[in-house]
Amino acid sequence: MSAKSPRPVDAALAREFGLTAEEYGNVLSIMGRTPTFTELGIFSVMWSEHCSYKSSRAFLKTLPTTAPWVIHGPGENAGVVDIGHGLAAIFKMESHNHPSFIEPYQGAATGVGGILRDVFTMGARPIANLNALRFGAPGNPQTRRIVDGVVRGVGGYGNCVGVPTVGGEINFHPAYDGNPLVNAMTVGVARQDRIFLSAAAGVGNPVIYVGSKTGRDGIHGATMSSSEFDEDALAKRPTVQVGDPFVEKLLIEACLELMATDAIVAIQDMGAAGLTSSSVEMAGKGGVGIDLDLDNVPQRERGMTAYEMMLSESQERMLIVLRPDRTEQARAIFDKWELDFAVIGHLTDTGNIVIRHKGEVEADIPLAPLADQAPVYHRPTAPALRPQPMEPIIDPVGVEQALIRLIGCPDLASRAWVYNQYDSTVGGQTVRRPGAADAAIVKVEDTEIGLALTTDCTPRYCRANAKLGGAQAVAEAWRNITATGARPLAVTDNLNFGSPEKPEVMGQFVDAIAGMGEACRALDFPVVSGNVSLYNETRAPDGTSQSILPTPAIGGLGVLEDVRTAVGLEMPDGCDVMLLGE
Amino acid sequence: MKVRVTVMLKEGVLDPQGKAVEHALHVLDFKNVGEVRIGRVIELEIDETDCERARAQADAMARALLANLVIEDFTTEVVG
Amino acid sequence: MKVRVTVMLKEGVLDPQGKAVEHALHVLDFKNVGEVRIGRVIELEIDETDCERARAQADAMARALLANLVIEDFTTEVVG
Amino acid sequence: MKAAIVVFPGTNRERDMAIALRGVAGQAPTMVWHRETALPAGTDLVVLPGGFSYGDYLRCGAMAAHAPIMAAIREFAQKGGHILGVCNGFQILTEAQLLPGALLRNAALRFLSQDCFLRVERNDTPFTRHWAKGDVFRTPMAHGDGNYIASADTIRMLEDTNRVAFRYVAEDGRVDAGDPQLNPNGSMNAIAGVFSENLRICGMMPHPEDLVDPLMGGEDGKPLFTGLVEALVG
Ligand SMILES: Nc1ncnc2c1ncn2[C@@H]1O[C@H](COP(=O)(O)OP(=O)(O)O)[C@@H](O)[C@H]1O
Repeated sequence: MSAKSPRPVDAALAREFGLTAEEYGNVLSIMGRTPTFTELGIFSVMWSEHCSYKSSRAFLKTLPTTAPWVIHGPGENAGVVDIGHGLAAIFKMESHNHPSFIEPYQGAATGVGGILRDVFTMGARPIANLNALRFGAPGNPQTRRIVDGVVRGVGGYGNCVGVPTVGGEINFHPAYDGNPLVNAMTVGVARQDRIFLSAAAGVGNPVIYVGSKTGRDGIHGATMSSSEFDEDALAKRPTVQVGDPFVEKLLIEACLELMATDAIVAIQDMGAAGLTSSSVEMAGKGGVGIDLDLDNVPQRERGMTAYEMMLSESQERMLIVLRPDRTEQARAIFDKWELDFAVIGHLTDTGNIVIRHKGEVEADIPLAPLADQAPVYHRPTAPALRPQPMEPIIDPVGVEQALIRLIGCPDLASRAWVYNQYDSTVGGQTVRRPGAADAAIVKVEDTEIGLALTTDCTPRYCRANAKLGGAQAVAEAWRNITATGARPLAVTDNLNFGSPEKPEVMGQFVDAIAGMGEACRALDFPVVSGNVSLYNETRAPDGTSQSILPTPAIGGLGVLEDVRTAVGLEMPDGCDVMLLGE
Repeated sequence: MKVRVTVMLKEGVLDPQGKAVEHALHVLDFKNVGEVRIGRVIELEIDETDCERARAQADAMARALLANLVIEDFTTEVVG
Repeated sequence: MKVRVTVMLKEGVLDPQGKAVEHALHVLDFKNVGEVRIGRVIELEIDETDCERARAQADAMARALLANLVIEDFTTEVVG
Repeated sequence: MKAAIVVFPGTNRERDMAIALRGVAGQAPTMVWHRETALPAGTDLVVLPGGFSYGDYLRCGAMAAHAPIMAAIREFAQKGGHILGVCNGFQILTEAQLLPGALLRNAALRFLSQDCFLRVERNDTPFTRHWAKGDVFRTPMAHGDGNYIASADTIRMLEDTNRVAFRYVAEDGRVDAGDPQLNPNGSMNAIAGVFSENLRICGMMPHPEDLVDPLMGGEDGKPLFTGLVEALVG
């Protein structure tokens, strides 16, 4: 076993890596020895909040996830629903909040890149992007810089890969001053008989690395996004990842080309914690072992260690398990698209992940306990402090003036300045662009099917009452979809909250999920994918930390059998106006 | 007095532009080109007669606006 | 051998990016900044030991690809 | 009409273009990969579609202009072949010097994705024959670098020889190059598209191919394609 650890592995180092004393104890008992530096790194990222969902997992399980039209619910890279004619919609939403505060352009751009990969890794051609954004107070000078960078980043990446950005939402509130939210959603379409999953199978099958080379980008990004922001965040700056949408575009085309053959056994993108989480999850889900030789990993920088390669978050990379004898066929496709391609390992029957580098074994971890013994916390909850009920409102300015103020206020003003920077028409299938309907409508090429897409959440409602707020977000998504004439099918969510170690935040989280679950059940609108982002906090100069407003963003998807029946906001002449509801 | 601020990506930060240009130069048969890095130059006309002061000001401008210190480094030089 | 190619918009071609930066610098209270022009630098690692030959090659690359001579001028210099 | 759509790494509007062409020609165009060295036999029309070839790194269209297929396209042009370049395709044609001028960053320095109005400057070309001179049509635009620029001499030559294909205008046809509402990217003389000297190469920034179906909001872009098919058939 390699012992070239830059530092002795002990409880103190484990703590620096974000593992609690108890978690480190479990590592020791699983390994039966002191782990190597690389092994400790693997445990720390796999058991981070970001990868393990340790604070949220128990509660997420209470959400309804099934319906006759759900093909794959949570647990895969994205949710999959039946949209008829043998086709499936594949979609998910994911946050890139912390990176977007540090470097708004690249943070937002790589957020879009990451969610695109989650969707095309399952075999879908991405056909639409949405983005749900929350920023600090409009008057805060930082807000302008962050808004500008985030909007450019979302557009810069999405426009270049050629996926239309068709919707989203934006709110402003001082609670997001030091912690904006960037939640990106991608929707793709695949044939139901060509959906690709991540569970590896077939001892001896080759493990392939494709895409960009590995650099020292974002090492420990997964643990960073699980810890509060403070001064240290500044010191971590150079670990920001830079996205390359051009390579992503090539990767989409190359993967879809390979997916049209029967060469692939399993495939997964390298997201947070890169090579570690993709290899561990693929082998773990398949119940097999995996042997990787890092000497074969395409590297952008010299002298990278095993630890660095395993934890790098370089973008635009995928891990694929191929059928035997298909390596050359696959290589030809990636050569055509001028992407890196390397055989970096194979599947084994050991049930362990074994990492070799320069002839040494740098890690050898049993996969079953790494997954099964991942921590799960039922953290204490407390009722959230709710704002006082509002005083009766006395009309100070008159209805007309009030209306003018409302139209001009940051949360209601026109969003055209944002969505006009996003290419909403590329693909030629956008039936209702941003601003034209309550949900965006995108046609599925070569069919009559339309998809209705929306993102919704009103954080101030959630702060007033997290349960009702959670239910309201689901209901609003459902209404926006029905208003276009579409049949709501399912949702993806992005649960953005403060520190789960604060009982009142944990209380908001639990309540919001309860409300969402209730609404989803009542509306037959199951949750098929999602993402949790905790520790969205800003530390004030006085040492206290302020949580964001509870923000369970909901991404809804509905289907129109005949997209020509879609209804928008435009009111034809000579119509009667009717008010429905109470 | 003219000061030139040159802004380059930090060592180790992915440079997608440089990579693409490197590839294109190889396709164009410029075989002995190795790494290519792409950056920005900003030429500032500064109303100042002292070189040191002009550079110090350019420095401050680079820090405040011209470079993104999260991913970029910069250098300043007086060019005229 | 490292050669730096600096590409600037031709004199007389409007540089909206430069104008925007100029404006932003004024807003930031850098009052004595006059004209701002923005260009691109391309740093090329060239496998060559002779300075003149390295520059000549960089020159050829600039003409072929790195600059658009309809709107841009370029200079080359050996930097290391 | 046999159309060939050239696909570079990073091209992303090739399918939009194929749908528009197939819709009017009844025949699917052939996709031609940038590494090919010849066009399909009997090609009547070469289309360079929109996107971000090579990421639009360095300069939009600069690297694509040197792709292997470009030699065949030059030859096709020399023999009087018809070429349409839209958005990135227009940028590539200028970088390849098959069309004059260059496209700079939009004046407002932002990507612009919105509808604009174009005025047809002459209708005696295969690209514009299904419009009348002076017709105004709506079309989406989606680009960051569409600010057309050329030397004063070139602009004068283009105007004198009537080689401006389309101009950005108000809905009523009014031109005001200084008004960012009407000339959104700041192009000189509000030029949105130009012709080659023989009128057989046309480059334009906006996307008529994305407005050929009432379902997507209209058919304003369709005359370009019906005109081409009619001119180039047989
Ligand atoms: N970040 C964004 N990206 C793309 N489109 C957006 C974004 N924010 C808002 N939009 C679009 O702008 C329009 C108006 O937004 P909003 O006021 O939130 O609408 P609504 O209240 O009808 O949900 C919608 O079509 C929405 O999709």
